[in-house]
Amino acid sequence: MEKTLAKDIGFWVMLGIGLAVMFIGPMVWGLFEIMQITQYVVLSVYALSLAYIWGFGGILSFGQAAFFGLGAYTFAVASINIGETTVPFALSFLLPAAFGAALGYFMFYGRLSDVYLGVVTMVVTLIFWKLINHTAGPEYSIGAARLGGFNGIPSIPILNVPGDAKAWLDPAQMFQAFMGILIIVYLCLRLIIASDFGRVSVGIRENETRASLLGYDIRRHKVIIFAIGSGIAGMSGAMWATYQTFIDPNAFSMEMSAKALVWVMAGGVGTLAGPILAVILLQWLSLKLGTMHILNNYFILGAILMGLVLLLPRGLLPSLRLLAERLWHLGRQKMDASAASRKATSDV
Amino acid sequence: MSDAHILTTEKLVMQFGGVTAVDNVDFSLKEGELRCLLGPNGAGKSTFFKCLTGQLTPTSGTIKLRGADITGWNTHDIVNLGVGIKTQVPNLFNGISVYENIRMAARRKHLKPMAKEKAEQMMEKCGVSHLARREVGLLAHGQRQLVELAMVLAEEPPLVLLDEPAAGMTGDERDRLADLVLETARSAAVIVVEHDMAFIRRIAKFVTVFNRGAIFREAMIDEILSDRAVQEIYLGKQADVAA
Amino acid sequence: MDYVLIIVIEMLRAISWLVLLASGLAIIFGMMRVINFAHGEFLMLGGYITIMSHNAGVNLWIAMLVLAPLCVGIFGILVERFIIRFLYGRILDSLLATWGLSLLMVGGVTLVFGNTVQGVSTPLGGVSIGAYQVPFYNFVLIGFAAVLMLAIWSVLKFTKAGLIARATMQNPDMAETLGIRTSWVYMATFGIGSAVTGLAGGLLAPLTGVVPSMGVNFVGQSFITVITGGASMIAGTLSASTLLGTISQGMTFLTGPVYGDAALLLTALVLLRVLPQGITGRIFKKSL
Amino acid sequence: MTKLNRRGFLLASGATAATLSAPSILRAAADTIKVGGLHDLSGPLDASGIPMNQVLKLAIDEVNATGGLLGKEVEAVIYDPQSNMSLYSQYATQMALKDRVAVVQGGITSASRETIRPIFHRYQTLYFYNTLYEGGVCDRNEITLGTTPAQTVEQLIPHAMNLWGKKVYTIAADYNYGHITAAWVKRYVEANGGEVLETEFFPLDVTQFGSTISKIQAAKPDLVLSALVGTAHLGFYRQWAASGMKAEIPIASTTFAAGGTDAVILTPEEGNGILTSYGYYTSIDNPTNAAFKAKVKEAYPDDTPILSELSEVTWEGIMVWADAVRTAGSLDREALLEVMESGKSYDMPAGKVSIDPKTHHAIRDVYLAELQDQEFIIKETFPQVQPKDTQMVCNLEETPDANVHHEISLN
Repeated sequence: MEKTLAKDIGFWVMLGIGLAVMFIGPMVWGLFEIMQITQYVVLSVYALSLAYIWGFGGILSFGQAAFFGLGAYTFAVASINIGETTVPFALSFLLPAAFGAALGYFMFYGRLSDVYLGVVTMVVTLIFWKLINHTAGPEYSIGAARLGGFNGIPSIPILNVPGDAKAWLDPAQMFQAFMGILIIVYLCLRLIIASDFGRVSVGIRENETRASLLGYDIRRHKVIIFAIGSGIAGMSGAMWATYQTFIDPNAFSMEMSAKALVWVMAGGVGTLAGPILAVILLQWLSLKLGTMHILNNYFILGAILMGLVLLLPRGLLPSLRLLAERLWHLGRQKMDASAASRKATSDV
Repeated sequence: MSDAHILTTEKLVMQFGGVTAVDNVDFSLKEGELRCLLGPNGAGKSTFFKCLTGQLTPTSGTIKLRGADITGWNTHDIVNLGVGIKTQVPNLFNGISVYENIRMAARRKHLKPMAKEKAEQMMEKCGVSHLARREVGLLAHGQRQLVELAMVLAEEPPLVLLDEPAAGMTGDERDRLADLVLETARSAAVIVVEHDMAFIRRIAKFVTVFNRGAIFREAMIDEILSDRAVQEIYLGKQADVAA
Repeated sequence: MDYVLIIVIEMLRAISWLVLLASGLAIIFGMMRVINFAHGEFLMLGGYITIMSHNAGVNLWIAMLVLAPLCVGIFGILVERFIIRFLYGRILDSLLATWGLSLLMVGGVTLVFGNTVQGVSTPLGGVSIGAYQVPFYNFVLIGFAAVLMLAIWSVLKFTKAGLIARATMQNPDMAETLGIRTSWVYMATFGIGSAVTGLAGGLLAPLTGVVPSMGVNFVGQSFITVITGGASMIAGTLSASTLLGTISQGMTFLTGPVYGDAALLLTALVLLRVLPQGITGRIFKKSL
Repeated sequence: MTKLNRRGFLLASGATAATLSAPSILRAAADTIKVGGLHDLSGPLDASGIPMNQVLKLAIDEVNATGGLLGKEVEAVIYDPQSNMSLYSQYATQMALKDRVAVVQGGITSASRETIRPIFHRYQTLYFYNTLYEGGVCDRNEITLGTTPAQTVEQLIPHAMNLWGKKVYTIAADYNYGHITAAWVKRYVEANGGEVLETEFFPLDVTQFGSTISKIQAAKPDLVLSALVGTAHLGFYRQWAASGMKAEIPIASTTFAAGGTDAVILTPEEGNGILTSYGYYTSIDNPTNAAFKAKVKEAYPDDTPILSELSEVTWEGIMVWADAVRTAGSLDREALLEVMESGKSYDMPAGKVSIDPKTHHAIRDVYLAELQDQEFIIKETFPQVQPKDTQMVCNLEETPDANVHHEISLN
C-alpha cells in the first residue's frame, strides 16, 4: 500500500479549507478581518518554509529570518527602483534561493553537525541584522531606494496585477492572491514530499548513512532542500513587505527566527498543516493578549510557551490527532485490542 | 565471469593516532568470487572494510575497483560504481515501513513499476514479506539484518560487501542468510566479514585471515580450520587446543 | 607607548567580560547539552539582586559575590526541578521552553521590581596609566574571571564532586550503575551553572544599565563563545573568549564598534567551518 | 496515568481560554467618542510606553471631568503592541477600521511610527505622534508635537561651547536619529567657530565602551556630545564615570533621560553635570505645570510615572485635539485641522505651544537643564523655537497630500 498523495485525506481536507477560505472569505468578512487574516497567510507561508526543510529534510535552521528579510528587502529595493512589482516578486524568491544554495554549499559540504548548523544559520542572521542596522546614512541606497537602517524602508509599492503597473491590488484582491500563493506553496511542497526526491529527503532525515550507502549524494540533496526553503521564506518576506508597505531590520531579528521555530515545534515537526495551525493560534493569542490588560504580556506569553513544551511534547497537531484517535478508540469499546487500524503517523 | 580482478588494494595503511589498524594490506578479489574475512576481534577486518566503503579515508596505499582508483572517494560515489554495502550496525530508515525502505533501494536501479515489483520479490526472498507494513525501527535485530540485506540485493550490485551479517540472528534466520549469500555469489562478487564459525563453514570457500592489521594467511576454508597457527591467534597462545 | 598598554588592558577586559558571560552557559550548554535561551535573563537577575540588596544597605561586594550567585543558583535549581528535568535529551524542546522562560522572567521582573531601579555606581574609581585613566574595576573583572576559571577547573579536575559531575554528563546510565543519584547531579550542576551566571550578572551590574530587557544584549555573544569554544569547558571557553575578545576589541579600536561586532561574528563563522566541533574539538582534545 | 491527567489539564485550560476570549459585553451604541492609545506596555520599550499611557488615560479623564466632548463621553481604546512591529500594524488597522476611533495617539520608535502612519493616512484617521524624533515627516494627517534635533541642538551647542570650549567629540546611536543629530551638531559647532574632532556611531546593543573612552582621552576634547539611545548605551555614562573622566571632560546630550528613566537608573555620581535640552522638564515652574504634576500624583499615588517630554507631549496631544473638537464643534478631520493650523497657541505645562501650518510640527519653548542629584535644574529657556529642519523639506500648504518621511541630510 503506497501512500500516494491522492489517497491522503489530510491533504484534500487542507486543500478544501484553503479554497473555501480563499473564495468565500472576502464575501463574508469585513475589511478589518481580511487585513488580519492576510497577515496570518503571509506568516503561514513563512512557517511552511521552515516546516519543509526541518520536518522533511532534517535541516534545523535557526536563521530562517535571514531569508525572510532578504526577500523583503530585495522586493522593496527592486519594486521602488523598477516601479512595478511582478519582477521584484520573482526576484524575492530567486535571490534568497540562490543565497540559500550558496550558504547550503558552505555548510553541508563542510560536514557540520546539526547543532552547529543551527548556530551558523543564527550567526548569519545576526550579521545581516548588524549590517542592515548600519545602513542609516544617505550613502546607503541602491538606486532610488534608501536602505534607511534602523528606520527601515517606508512606502513600498503594493503588489500590482502582473503587466499593468498601475493596477494595485485592493486588500480583498491581495488576500485572494496571497491565499492562492499559500495553496500553491502547500501543493508544491506536498508534491515534492510525495515524489522520489521527497522520499529520499525523508530517508536522509531518518538515517543519513544509509542514504549515502544507497548511493544518494546527501550533501547535494540538502543544498536543494535548503534552497527551496530559503526561496519560500524570501517570497513570504516580499509578501510581508508589500502587505505592510514598510520594512525594517526587525525582519532579520532573532525573534523572527525564533517565531518560526516556535510555530513549527508547536504545530508539530514533520507536518505542514500543524505549523499553519500554530501560526493562526499563537498570532491570534498575542493579539488578544494585547487588548486585555491583565498582567504583563511577556509574562503570559512565556508561561504559555513553557506550558506548550511540557504538556504537548510532540506539538499541537500530532497531539490533537493522538487525542482524536484515543477518543475514537474509547468511543468504540468493542474494537478488538490488536487495533490493526493503528495507521503509521501519516505525513499530513 | 572473466578472472579479471574486481577489487584490489596495494599497501593499504590506516592509522588512528599511534595505532595502525590496517598494516600494508595487499588484497585482491576476482569477479564473482565469494571471499570471507576472518580474524580475532581487533584484527582490523572492520577498519579494512570501512576503507573499502569510503566511510574511512586510508592513511596511505590505493584501492582500485575494476581498475578505477577509488581511494578516499565519498561513499555515495563508490556505491554508484555498483557496490552494495551492509554495515556492521544495521543502518535503516527507522521511521518508515519495511516495504518503503526496500523500495527506495530498488528505485536506485529500476524505474517506478519495476522497483515496486523488485521490492516485493526481495521481501519474499529474504522472508520479510509479513513485516512489509511494520516500521523498521520496531523490528528485532535479526529481522533488521534481513531487511538491510534485502535492500543491498535489491540494487543487484556486481560487488556486495557484508559486515557481520549474521550477528544477532536466530538459527533458521542464519540458514536463510547462508542460502541468500550463496545465491548472490553466483551473480556477484561478495566479501563477508564474520566471526560466526557455524555460518562460515556453510558458505566459505577461499578465506583471508587478518591478524594485527595484516593478512595472516589466505587459503581454502578447510586448510584454515585445521591450521594450528590460526587456532592460536583465535584462542590465544596458552590455551591447549582440543584437536 | 601607554596607548598600547591601554589597548592591551582593554582586550584583557573584553576577554574577561566574555569569560564571565560564557562560563555559566558553558556548564549548562557545554556540559549538560541543555540550550538555555534564558541565559541573558539569569544575568539580569544577578544584576537586579545585586542592586536591590545594595540599595537595601547590604555591602556591594557581599551583594555581588555572595547574594547574587546564591539567589540565582537557587532559582536555577527550581527551574531545573520544574522545567528542565523533563527535557534532558530533548535539546530542541529545552530551547523552546527556556525561550518561554526568558519572556516570563522579563515580564516577571518588570512586575515585581518595575523597570527602573536605581543602579549602583562602579566602585574603586579610576586609575591613571600614563596619560590615560581606566576604571580600576577593569582589573577586578580580569581578576575575577581568572579566579572563576581556576575555581571551575580545579573543582572539575581535583574534587570528587567534579569527577562525578563529569562522569554523569558523559554517560548517565553508567553513572547510575555506580550508585550515583544522577538526578541530584543534574540538579546541582544546573544550580552551579546558574550561580556562576548570577555572579557574572552581579559583577557586570555596575558597568551596564540594569533593566529587565538587558539580557537580549548578552545572549548572542555568550552562545557564540561557547559554541566556538567547543566540547571541553575550560579550555574551550578560555580559548574562544581570548580569540573573539581580541579580534572584536582590535577591530573596535581600529574602525569602531560596528565592524568590531561584525568581525567577531565573521571569526566565529570561519572557525565553525574550519573546526566544526569548535576549537577544542580538535586542539587541546583531552583537556578539560 | 500521567498522560491522562495532562490531557485533563489541557482540556480545562482550553475551556478557560475560550471564556476569556468571549467578546466583552458590547458597549451601548456608539454614544462615546473613541480615542486610540498605542504605546508599548511590555517588552524593551515599556519604560517609555507605560508613563505615556498613564498620562493619556489621565488626560481623557480630565476631558470627561469637564463635560466630555460634543455632549459625549470620551472613551480610551488602548492596545499593547509588545515592542513588536506586526502587532503595531494590526492594531492600527483595528483602530481605524473596526473601532473607528476619532484620533490615535501613539508610536514610540520611528520604525513603529512609519508602520502605522501610512495606515492612518490611507483610512483618514487623525494621528498624533508625541515622541521627539529626527524630524522630516510630511503628512497632513499627522500632528507632531515632539521636539526635533534642530530645535534642541541649536540651543545646546552654543551654550555648552561657551561653558566648556570649542573642541567637541560626538558619539551617537547608529541609526537615523543618531546620524541626523550628529550632522546638526557638526553644523552648529562649526557655526559657532568650534571643531568636531571625531564622530563615532554605536549599534543599539553595544554595552562595552572601554575602547571609545580611551580614544576620547587621546583626542582630548573640551566636551563630549552624546546622542546615544537605549538602555544598552547607559553603560557609557557608567563606564565614563568609573574611569574617573566625569571630572575631566563634561558631557552634553540630546537624548540622555529623554524618557525620564535614565536619570533615575544612574547614580548621582554618574549623572551629575550632564547638560541636556528638551521641550519639557518636571522642574519648569509655571502654574499649568504645577497643576499637571499634582493631577498626575493624585491619579497615580503609588506608581507615579516619571514625567518627561514624552509623557507631557502625550498630555498636549489630547488637550490640543479636545480643544480643536470643542472649537470646531465636530469630529470632521478637515474642520479640526483648520482649527489647529490657525496658528492658535495653547497654554501647556511645557509653556506656550502652537502648530506650524506648513509642517504640522510644534513651535514650542525649549529648555536647557543640568542634572543634579537626579533632578534637572533649568539653566536657560528659549521661547517659541521653530521646527527649522522639517520646514526645509516639507510645506503642507503646497503639497497637502504628501505622505512621506524625508531623510534630512545637511551635506
